[in-house]
Amino acid sequence: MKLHEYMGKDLFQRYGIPIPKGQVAFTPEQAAETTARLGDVVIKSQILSGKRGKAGGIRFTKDPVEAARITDELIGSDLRGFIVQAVLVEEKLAIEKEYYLAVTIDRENRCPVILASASGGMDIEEVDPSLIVTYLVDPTIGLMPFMVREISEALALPSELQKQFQDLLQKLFALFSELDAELVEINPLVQSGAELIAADAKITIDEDALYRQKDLPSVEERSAAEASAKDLGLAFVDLEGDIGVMANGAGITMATLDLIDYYGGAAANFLDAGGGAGEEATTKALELVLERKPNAILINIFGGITRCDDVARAIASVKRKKSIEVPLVVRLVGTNQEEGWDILSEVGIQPFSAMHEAAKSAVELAARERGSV
Amino acid sequence: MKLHEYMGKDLFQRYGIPIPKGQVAFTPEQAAETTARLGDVVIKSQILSGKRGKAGGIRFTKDPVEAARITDELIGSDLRGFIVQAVLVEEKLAIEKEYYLAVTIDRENRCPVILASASGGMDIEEVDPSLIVTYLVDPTIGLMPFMVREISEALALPSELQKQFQDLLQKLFALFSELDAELVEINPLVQSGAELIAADAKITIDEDALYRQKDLPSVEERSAAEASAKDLGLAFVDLEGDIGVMANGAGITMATLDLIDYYGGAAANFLDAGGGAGEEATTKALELVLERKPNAILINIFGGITRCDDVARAIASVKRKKSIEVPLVVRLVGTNQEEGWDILSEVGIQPFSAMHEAAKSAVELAARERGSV
Amino acid sequence: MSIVLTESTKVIVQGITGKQGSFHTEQMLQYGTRIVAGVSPGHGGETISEVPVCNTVKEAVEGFGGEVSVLFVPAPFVKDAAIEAIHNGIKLLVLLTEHVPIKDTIALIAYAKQKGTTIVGPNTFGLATSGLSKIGIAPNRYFVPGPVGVISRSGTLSYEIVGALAAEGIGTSSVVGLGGDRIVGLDFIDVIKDLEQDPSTKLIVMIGEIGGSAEEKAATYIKQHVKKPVVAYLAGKSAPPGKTMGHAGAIVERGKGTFEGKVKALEQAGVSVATVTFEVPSIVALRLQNETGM
Amino acid sequence: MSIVLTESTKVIVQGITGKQGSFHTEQMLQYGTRIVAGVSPGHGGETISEVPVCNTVKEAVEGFGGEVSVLFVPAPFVKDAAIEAIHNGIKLLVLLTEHVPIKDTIALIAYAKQKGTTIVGPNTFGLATSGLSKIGIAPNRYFVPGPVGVISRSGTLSYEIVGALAAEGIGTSSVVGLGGDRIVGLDFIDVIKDLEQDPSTKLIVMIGEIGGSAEEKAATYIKQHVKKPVVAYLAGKSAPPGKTMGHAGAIVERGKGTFEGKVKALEQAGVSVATVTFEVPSIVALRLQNETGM
Repeated sequence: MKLHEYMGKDLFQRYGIPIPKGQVAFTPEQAAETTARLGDVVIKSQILSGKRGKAGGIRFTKDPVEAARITDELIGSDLRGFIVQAVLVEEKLAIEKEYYLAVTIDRENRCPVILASASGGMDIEEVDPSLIVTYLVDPTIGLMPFMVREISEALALPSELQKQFQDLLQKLFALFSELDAELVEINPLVQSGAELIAADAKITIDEDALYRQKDLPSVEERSAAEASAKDLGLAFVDLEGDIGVMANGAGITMATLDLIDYYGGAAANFLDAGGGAGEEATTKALELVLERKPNAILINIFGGITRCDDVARAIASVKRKKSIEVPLVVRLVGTNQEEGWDILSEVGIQPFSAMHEAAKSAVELAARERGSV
Repeated sequence: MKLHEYMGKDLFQRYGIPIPKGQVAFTPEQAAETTARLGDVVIKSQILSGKRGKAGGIRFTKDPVEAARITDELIGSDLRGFIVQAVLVEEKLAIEKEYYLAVTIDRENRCPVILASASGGMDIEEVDPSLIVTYLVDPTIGLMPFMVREISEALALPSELQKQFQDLLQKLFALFSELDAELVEINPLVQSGAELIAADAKITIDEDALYRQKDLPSVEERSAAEASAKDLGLAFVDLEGDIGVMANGAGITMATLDLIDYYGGAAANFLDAGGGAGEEATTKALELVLERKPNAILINIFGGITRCDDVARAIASVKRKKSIEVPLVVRLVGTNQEEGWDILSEVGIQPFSAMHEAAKSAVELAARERGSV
Repeated sequence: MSIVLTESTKVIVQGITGKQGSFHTEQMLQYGTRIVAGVSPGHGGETISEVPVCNTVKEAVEGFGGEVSVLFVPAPFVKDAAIEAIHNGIKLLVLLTEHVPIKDTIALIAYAKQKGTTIVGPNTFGLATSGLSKIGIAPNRYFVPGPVGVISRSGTLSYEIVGALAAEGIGTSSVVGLGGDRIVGLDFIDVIKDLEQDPSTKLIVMIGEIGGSAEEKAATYIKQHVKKPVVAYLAGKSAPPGKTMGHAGAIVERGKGTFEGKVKALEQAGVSVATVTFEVPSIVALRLQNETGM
Repeated sequence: MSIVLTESTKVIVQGITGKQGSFHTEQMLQYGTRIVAGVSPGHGGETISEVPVCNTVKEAVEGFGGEVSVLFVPAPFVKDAAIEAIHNGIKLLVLLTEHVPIKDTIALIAYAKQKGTTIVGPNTFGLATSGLSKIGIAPNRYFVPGPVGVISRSGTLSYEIVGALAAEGIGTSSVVGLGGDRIVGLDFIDVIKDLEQDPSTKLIVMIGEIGGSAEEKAATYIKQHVKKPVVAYLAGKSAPPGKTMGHAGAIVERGKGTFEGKVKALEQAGVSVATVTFEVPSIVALRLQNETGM
């Protein structure tokens, strides 16, 4: 779960990490008030994406009236596909130097990793890797002071900043670890006068740990369909194409999408109904796919724990309840396959055995459907 | 540093470990007040020693007037060599069963160890070792829930108590670990009705970690001499004999005591002046020994980092300032030995080279001194 | 410990009294797996499909000789149960559970490394040595003995491919699910080493997907050390970047773990990469015939 | 790593710029110890007795080849400095500092065990292989080469006994201080194993004291595995129970670690136990002559 910058900065403050003076604003009046208090300010659109500056989402002013006008303009606007709901009004910092500092997870080494660079302020992907200090943290001991000294050394940090940096990184790591974060990023970490200040805050919390992080604010970045799939315990991703997909298992669902792509089609969604989905879950999953109004639907079930008759019953019942007007292609093999095929034939569906044949058929039927609309 | 029972119970409460209702009392009035509130109570003398019951330090009443009388009698009395300063007045518990539970440090395995027994209420040394569950805690992972399950299993704890025990032991271990304890002991841990309650609390904090445990109450169990030695950075222990001892290094000091014992004498104290004591520290150490009014003094210095001339100057200056009336036997070898011997001869002391000869001489001179008094 | 099981491998099931645990215990027993005990705190003394249930892993190991453990335990309790197993000397631990917090996975893998325990998963279907022993939730029917060792990041996709091979008369030696999470205990490379040594395995099939660098690392290793033919299929070619495709680990982040990068690395190592799933059996058959004479 | 040093053992000094660190660096250099670098955060680039100072152990190891480290660091910082050394691959670490919190000692010893680092101390005078290399704060003059290996829980008592041996013309091979704390990295047994193997050592002297069970464990080991003659002296015979005698570890607790128990165990293992210090040289001389012909 990604947090908005202002939420991240609230957490920074809770952990004692220096942040600029400022206040989140949901209305032009609030922005004007904060500007009147702080003078020279920066107004930053709160969206869950970087590169806000280039998209016009970051503005400067010292005039409260102007601040209100800017805020009015930004809130509700669409920035890079996100609707701005709030702005963060902050004092404009005098910047001597910009650093980059992040804690995230290293897949390969299976441990937290600290990334630091004296080339801050730009996307870390654009920084020459040789200018990034990458420091793996042994999870059995956590972040110790000597590690921060090694990082300072590698960064060639000026000695007058080392104590602050030590303190700040220890706190940032504590936040990362205690709040089950996947990523905490400060970019830029600004040297303003003799002080290090977190000018930005990007925090992502491990969704799987949210059950034990009750104190965190909640941010919903999913589409409505993705959210309701999540509530059903299904993995759902909205895509750009027109073939609705449902399969069981993440790998087989991806492979189904790849087959659609291979035959020249495009999937409307990714939907993994799970390895052991019963009749009810399958029904709900199918309804979700239908809501996307696809030109064809491809169901790909390789039954193992999942029983083909359960899936067939779910398809049949949905087909009976709602009139499904688009072509429905089903591939159904595995446990209780014959019973499943019998049930489907009752509602006029002739299943496939081979997934590639089913995918090919779905692509052809969707093309025909598109043509007929 | 040992804590009084009532301090330990305050810490238990802070960690959510159930304790009996009660209140410490420093005056009879306070005890009466608490008794009036609680009814049937136990009044427990607060001293840093076990076996208070057998010494008459634990009393029962339900009458506030009687409680005041008991408290008046206990406070100021001498129990097993300790002067009672306060009593703890607590509700008398209905006891179904008594357990023993402690966390301490296992020297041999270099880790925390949990000791638990279903035979609580008596000194753990008196319990058959086969009835004690000894559980080593891997310091790299700490106490995990499964470990508590293994302990419950080994204890054959009734299943209705397991959840409480799990909770209680996790909290006790957290206290042990976070407060740098060397020992936390609950004896007895009482089953009262369906509840587990810590009926006693014995906590010892690692003295070497007190610098980072500022929130703890302070308890002084040293004699005045031991305390002032500690302030000087010297290790001092009061003993029963009449030969004052000062040496450099714990091992050599112990060996000096053993030699005195070998020759039939008895040391008045243990004083390790440290491996690198200079003139000032040596002077202060010597003054401490003098305050014990011994019948002879034995100084045993094997100079390595300690310089013999520094020690000799300290001895000479003390001898000049205060008239030392008891025999002063000095063994002095090592770095700058000759200069040291010269300085001592100026104040009329003829040092020894061999420590056993010095010890023998000190024992003889003390015996003569005793005879002449 | 090798991931190649034998019929005498002594398995314990943690969480045996739950719905999934009891169902799959029965399935595993039917396959031939030697399950010696189950663990379920508070259920000691019960039996599940005639398997004795213990309160602790300690008892299952000391009393019944458990060497390998499989966990049917909800995500919040996986860390404790896994460390219990490792602490009590289990040498191979299979973590089926999805949605284990990543911090917990990191902690338990670090402890496993200290103690020399092999972790399979989390979020895996388990592993099987065909005809001898199966640990986990894979359907029994497709795992017929044969010359192909399979390593996979996906469950149903493995069944699909193992099933397609079986339909062509090609059986499997050992099949190992690495797990779909971002952090899992095993890399392809760890299992490839075992399969390269395993005399029953003549050819290795890797079923990978986008995200991470396990396939790229495997490619480097294969190029230098592996003599047996390797065939790969990778899922996620058409997945958009930055989106998690079902598996937490199936995500292209910061330009890393792309489909194209993996294909290139594998092909340079002499691995045959199938474009779509249905190509796998024919490629396998061809390379088996050409390179091993089967 | 063996505790037997050679003249080529590359030593680094953590805390080299402090008063104790700089003084003893000079002393060690005079003895012949090969100190390749010092570490003192914020002092990188300086030199102490011509030894280059680094900001981190990493630099001292990577730039100067440090293998062994000795810490002159105040108690609150020992844990960090020690783990820094272990983390950076130091294989033998000497902790001189007294009053290290016991929780810190436990943590650093556990980490050392994980990484295979040998910890000497805390609260030790260090160790020396006579004539070749000395690490720590023992006075240089008494360590003359000879056939006696010495293992001790006490500093000044070691100097006393090593000095008395030297006065009788009996030199030492290696002398190792285990440390006076309740928890230390080495037991007698660990060093006895090394000395039993060490060709320079013909006889072993153990200097123990009350408290703990290191002497009793050593006795069991000696009885079974040690061929070389062993002589022991134990301090604390006259110490009252329950009192800490200077060393945190020198305390008889709950009837354990008594003088009598230790003497009995050692004598049963064939160890000659001297009643008082001055007996040690004559017993050593006798057993050397009788059993090794020296």
